[in-house]
Amino acid sequence: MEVLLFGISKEITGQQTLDVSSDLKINTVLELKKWILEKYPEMGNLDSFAIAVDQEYANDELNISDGQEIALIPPVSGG
Amino acid sequence: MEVLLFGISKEITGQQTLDVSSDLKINTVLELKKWILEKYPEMGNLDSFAIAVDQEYANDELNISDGQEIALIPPVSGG
Amino acid sequence: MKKIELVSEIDLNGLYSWLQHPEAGGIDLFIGSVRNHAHGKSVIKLVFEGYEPMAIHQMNKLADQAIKQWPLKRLLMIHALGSKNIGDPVVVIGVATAHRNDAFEACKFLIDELKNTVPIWKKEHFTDHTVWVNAHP
Amino acid sequence: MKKIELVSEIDLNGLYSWLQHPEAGGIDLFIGSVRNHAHGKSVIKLVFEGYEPMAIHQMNKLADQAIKQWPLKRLLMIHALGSKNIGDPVVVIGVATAHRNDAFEACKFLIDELKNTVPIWKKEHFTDHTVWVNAHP
Repeated sequence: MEVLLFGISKEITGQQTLDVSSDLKINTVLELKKWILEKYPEMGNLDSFAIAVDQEYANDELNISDGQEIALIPPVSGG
Repeated sequence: MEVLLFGISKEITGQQTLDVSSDLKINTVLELKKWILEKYPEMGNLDSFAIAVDQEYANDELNISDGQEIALIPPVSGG
Repeated sequence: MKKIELVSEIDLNGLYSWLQHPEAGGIDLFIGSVRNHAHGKSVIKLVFEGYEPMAIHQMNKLADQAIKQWPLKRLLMIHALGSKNIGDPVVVIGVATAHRNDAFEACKFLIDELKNTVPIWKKEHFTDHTVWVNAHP
Repeated sequence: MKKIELVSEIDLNGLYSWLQHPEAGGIDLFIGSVRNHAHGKSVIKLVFEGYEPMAIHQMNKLADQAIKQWPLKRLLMIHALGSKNIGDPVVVIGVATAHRNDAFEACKFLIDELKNTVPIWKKEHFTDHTVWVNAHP
């Protein structure tokens, strides 16, 4: 599973996208968020962050799988 | 005393300005309004009208005299 | 800084540049224009008449009130007079502020008050008759 | 009719013509631009990054919500991406309606919601450091 990164999350991770190995058995948005926070504790300093699945903001309970477009959304600041 | 006219009041009176003879002894805004309504009863069909004295909306009690710029203000509809 | 004008033609180009201010992050611009109908009938054109010096004086008073009430960096009020066709801009209110809520509030205040108090009159021309707007109950 | 765009440069000319509609008497245009300071410090420039397809999708959803809520004749939302200097327009929201209160309300709704939900990020460049806005409490 690949997670798209934007803004500050690219700087924190030092990457353009996150590769999430299928060995990790991450099946929900909440599990993905927890894994991200474990791997990159600095993400915990953000005001908040969301996960988007197929370009919609996703609830923690949502199941996720390989074929979906998954993105990490730091606090937005457009406008 | 001369009263400036605008919009519909020019059509009702058939004039560009009203001449108010000093013989009429009109000393207040209220007296002027009453005289206008007597002379041009059709003005009474307007929603309302105001008198401006020196480019400010005037209260009925205000004294008026010859040297002032006096105007009859039908309901405004700019914008 | 304020700009208060009565003009025969409103030129929208250049208004943004005039409203720009390095400390202003939000500009709200309200543009009123001629609609093609009123009271269900087809409008052909509008003609605006103003008591010009009093209109300018009253617009300045409104501008000063707004400047007291909100921290405005720029304020413009421009009204057209004369004959206007469908779609023509008739009035423009523009304000520039540091924060956008102030811009919306000030802009709404200025157009609402202009419509209530500034001595300008609009005559609607329909195919077969004309009407001075607001004159009758 | 709606126009939703992400662009590298916002061109304000022509927006009024696009927003014009014979039944619309009121147009409200909100323009957000780069201020020269933030948190008391001097901003040199801003850089905007977007998750473009999701940003367009979310802007369309907001536009559709606004179209349901208010009788809008025209709606535009344009956001700039990339590097922007002081005074440059960054976002434009425009709506045309028959009655002006709808225009103000819809415009305010759209810019407020855009700032809350559309995935675009702003990096402020100061003389000696840069900051991703909103990222930290």
